[in-house]
Amino acid sequence: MSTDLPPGIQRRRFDGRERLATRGEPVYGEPQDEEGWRAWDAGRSKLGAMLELELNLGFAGDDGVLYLGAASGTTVSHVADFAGPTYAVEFAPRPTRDLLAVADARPNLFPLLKDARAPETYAHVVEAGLEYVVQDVATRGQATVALRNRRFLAPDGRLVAAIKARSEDVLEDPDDVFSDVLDDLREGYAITDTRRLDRFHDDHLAVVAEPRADDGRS
Amino acid sequence: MSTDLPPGIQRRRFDGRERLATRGEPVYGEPQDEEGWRAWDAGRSKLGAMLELELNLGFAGDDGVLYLGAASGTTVSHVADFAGPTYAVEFAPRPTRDLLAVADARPNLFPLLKDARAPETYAHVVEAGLEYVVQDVATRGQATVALRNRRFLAPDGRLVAAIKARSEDVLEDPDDVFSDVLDDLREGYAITDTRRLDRFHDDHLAVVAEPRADDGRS
Amino acid sequence: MSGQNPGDSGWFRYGDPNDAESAATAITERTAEQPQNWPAEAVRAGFVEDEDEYYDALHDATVRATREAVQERETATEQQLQYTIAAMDDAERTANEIAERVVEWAGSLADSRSEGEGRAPDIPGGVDGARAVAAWTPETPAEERVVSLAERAVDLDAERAELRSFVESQAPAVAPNLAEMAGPVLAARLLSLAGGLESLAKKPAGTVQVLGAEDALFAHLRGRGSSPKHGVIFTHEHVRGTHPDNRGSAARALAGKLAIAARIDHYAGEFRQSVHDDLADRMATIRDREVGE
Amino acid sequence: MSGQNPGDSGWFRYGDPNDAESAATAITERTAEQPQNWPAEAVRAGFVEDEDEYYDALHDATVRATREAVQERETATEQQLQYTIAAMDDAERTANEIAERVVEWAGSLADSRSEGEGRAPDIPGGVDGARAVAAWTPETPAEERVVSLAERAVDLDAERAELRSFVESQAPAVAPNLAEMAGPVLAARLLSLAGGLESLAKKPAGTVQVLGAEDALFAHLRGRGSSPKHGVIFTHEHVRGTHPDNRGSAARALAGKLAIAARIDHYAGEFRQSVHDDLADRMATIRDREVGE
Repeated sequence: MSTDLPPGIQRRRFDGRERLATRGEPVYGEPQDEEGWRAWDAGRSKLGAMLELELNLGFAGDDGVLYLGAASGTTVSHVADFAGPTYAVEFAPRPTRDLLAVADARPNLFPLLKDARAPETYAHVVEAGLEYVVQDVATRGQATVALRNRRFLAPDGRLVAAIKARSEDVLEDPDDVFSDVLDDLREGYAITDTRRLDRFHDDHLAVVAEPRADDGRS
Repeated sequence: MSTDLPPGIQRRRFDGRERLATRGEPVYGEPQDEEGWRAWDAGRSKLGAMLELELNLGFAGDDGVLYLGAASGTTVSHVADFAGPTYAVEFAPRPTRDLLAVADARPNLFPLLKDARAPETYAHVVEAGLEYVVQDVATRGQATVALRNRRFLAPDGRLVAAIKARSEDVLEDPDDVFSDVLDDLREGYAITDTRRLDRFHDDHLAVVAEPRADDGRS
Repeated sequence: MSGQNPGDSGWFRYGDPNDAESAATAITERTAEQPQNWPAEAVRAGFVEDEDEYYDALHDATVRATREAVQERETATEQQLQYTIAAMDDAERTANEIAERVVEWAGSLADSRSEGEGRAPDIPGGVDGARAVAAWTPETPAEERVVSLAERAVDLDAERAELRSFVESQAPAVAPNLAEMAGPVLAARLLSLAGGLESLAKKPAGTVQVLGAEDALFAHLRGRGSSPKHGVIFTHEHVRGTHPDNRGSAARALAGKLAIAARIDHYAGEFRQSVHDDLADRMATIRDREVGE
Repeated sequence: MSGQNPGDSGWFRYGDPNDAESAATAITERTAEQPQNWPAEAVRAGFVEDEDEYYDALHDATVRATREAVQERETATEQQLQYTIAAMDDAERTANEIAERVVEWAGSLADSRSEGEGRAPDIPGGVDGARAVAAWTPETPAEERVVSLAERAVDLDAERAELRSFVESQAPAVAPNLAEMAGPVLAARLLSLAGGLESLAKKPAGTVQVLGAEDALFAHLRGRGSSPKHGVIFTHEHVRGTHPDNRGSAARALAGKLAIAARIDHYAGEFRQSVHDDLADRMATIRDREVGE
């Protein structure tokens, strides 16, 4: 049998295949069974891939989550299904239109058209002491984004980040890029786990980290 | 009594005053006596001033003359009155219009709208072996003009130049300017006489010179 | 770790959580350095009765604020595209006007220039002529002025090129399908002529076909551009590159798909390969007619 | 010392001394490094019978050549003045057009700029506005483009100023009395409108008074410049600075003296203080009327 999945996430059968699933309004035409569970496509979702690869993320079921890089809301729709208050930050207006449709049907999903590199533009909205910062931003300076958003995490909270090598540097070897990013992250985080997601997403690295206790400011 | 004047130039009385005069068509409203002698105004003419100051210029009466800087033809009209073939070079079109009127009535006066710094533009017109080059050009590089036009002089010909200090350098002391010009002239000329014309023309120096025998080319 | 920053206030302190408009404004415009336990504080300060009410208010406020912010960003981006293409046209027009004056003036000076042994070559027209004149080493004060003026024309043309690149980079963000189908510059022109993406999306294909017909008419009369019957879309390769007998059909087909592309861009905002494939099929049909004829 | 230069030929070898036109052309266009005893050579080579005949032919040829050269130089100088003022107007017009676009575009970007503690000040209109925008440090790609465009407007305005200086330096050489009386720029405009100094000198004062009335009319309709009844001379201080009741008299007086000034310039080509004193007397008389009223 597989590792225990967090509350709110199950393996269900869709068209003869067993897939991750959460329960909530369908968003992107994904299959949904009679009990309202909708398939979570690990090929479209970094977080879904992490769960398929059995990373131990520790979701409890009513966690407060800050999701950076929400895009059209594909992944964050599943997060809102199983988590507690979910703050979704996206920079580009076009995908945010879709994110708004996702948020309409989810009272615990709070969409924000903001720049994840400038947390002061939403620290008056997003509450402190969150259990998770989930990050999937295809921009340069992914470590900087994570460090600047550390301020929202509870001391025992976690960073769950999907790092994209090509966003940092299109030409460098991904291993070198990941190594640099991890070094930068260590300025404010203690890395607890890393895993290549290449089975689902080329040149991506999943990183799980905890905020460092020293120097409370991010 | 005064020094003997060259043939064709006399002192005559006009309105009770004795003045230099030549015989020919009036040009600029100058007084003319019954015998056709017209007053030569030394206040308007550098060459007239030289003659008033009794510079010994040596005109013989049928000399060939190249006159550089003929302007409206005031002075060159008198030269054509007493000399032989007189070539008049002027750069600016406006005064040359007046020079043409002067030349209309003087068959020995040949007007040319040319640049005295570029004698190659008229060496196909102006004959060689002239007795005089008379120069009154208010431009920078007056020595250069004289040197470049040496080619028209007979070996025993003469340069008669009125050097204007302010055309060379508006700020320098005129004596320094004249000194520099004379030094430059000595490249191709032997200076035989100089005289300040300040009684009639501020900061002007008359220079009489002979072409140097060495290095026939100018 | 959330530090204490006495200056930081939660969004609800700036806007009444029950007044949707001021709440949305507070979300959009305010800032804070450090987050706090906003739900607890909002209850404690009496803005809401309990945390459930807080989250309801937060949901309403963030959805509204984000919806307005999306519209404003998209309008601003569209508006920027219109400014850019208008500036590009200004730069092109002024570059040509100045170049025309330069070529005429320089022509009057060219004969007097010392060009070494040979005669000065003729100066080409337009900006190319200005480029040639700008390379002169001026020998007189008049030449200094005409060379300087020529440099102004060359600079304006360079600006035109930069602005064109900027249009090419911006148009897909505003209207991805339209930009792909018409090309970014023609897409930006259609948007300008229609007065925006929403307005363009609401126009029937027949109107899209003749958008810019007056401009095209004037350009045609000035000797640039083709017959004005079909508006600016006539400059598209699908029309220009079609046999004159079939240009009407090609223009109608293109206008029809452009209208659909604009609607997809306005209502869905995403790239859809299908409409481009459809257009390719239609054009292929029209082209086949030419081969058979 | 005249050296022997086998390549040099006298003027008479290029043109028939008896053909006035070809003789004049030889005088004007040919060259030689070293002079020779041209009179003797012309006789020896059989172009003339004796030196008297030579000098007669030389006189005819040089007078004709120089007369034609003077006309050509004066025409060329006049033509250069017309090019210069046309270029000045082009530079002014395009500077304003580009600046207008800059101010409008930059206005849409100004609000988003980080201006420190205070609100961004309003951008003035016209070239001053472009100057302000050109001083921005761009923070986005759109700002880079608008700042660059602003620099183009500023450069065009600088060109306008340089061209104006050039007109001011050239006009007195072309028409000294007209330039003194009308100012160099207005003088150049009158010459352009009339099609040259000869043409202007032949116009009656009444025509001079309304030269440029159509241009002035259009400028007036666009909000720049005064009533078009009096042509471009209306911009002259003598008219503009006179009480409206007396502007008609002032314009007639000015036009009359300008016409005379043009004639002096064309026929005599010299500065004559008298016509300027006359104008001053007429203007004083007209001004005295105002004081008495």
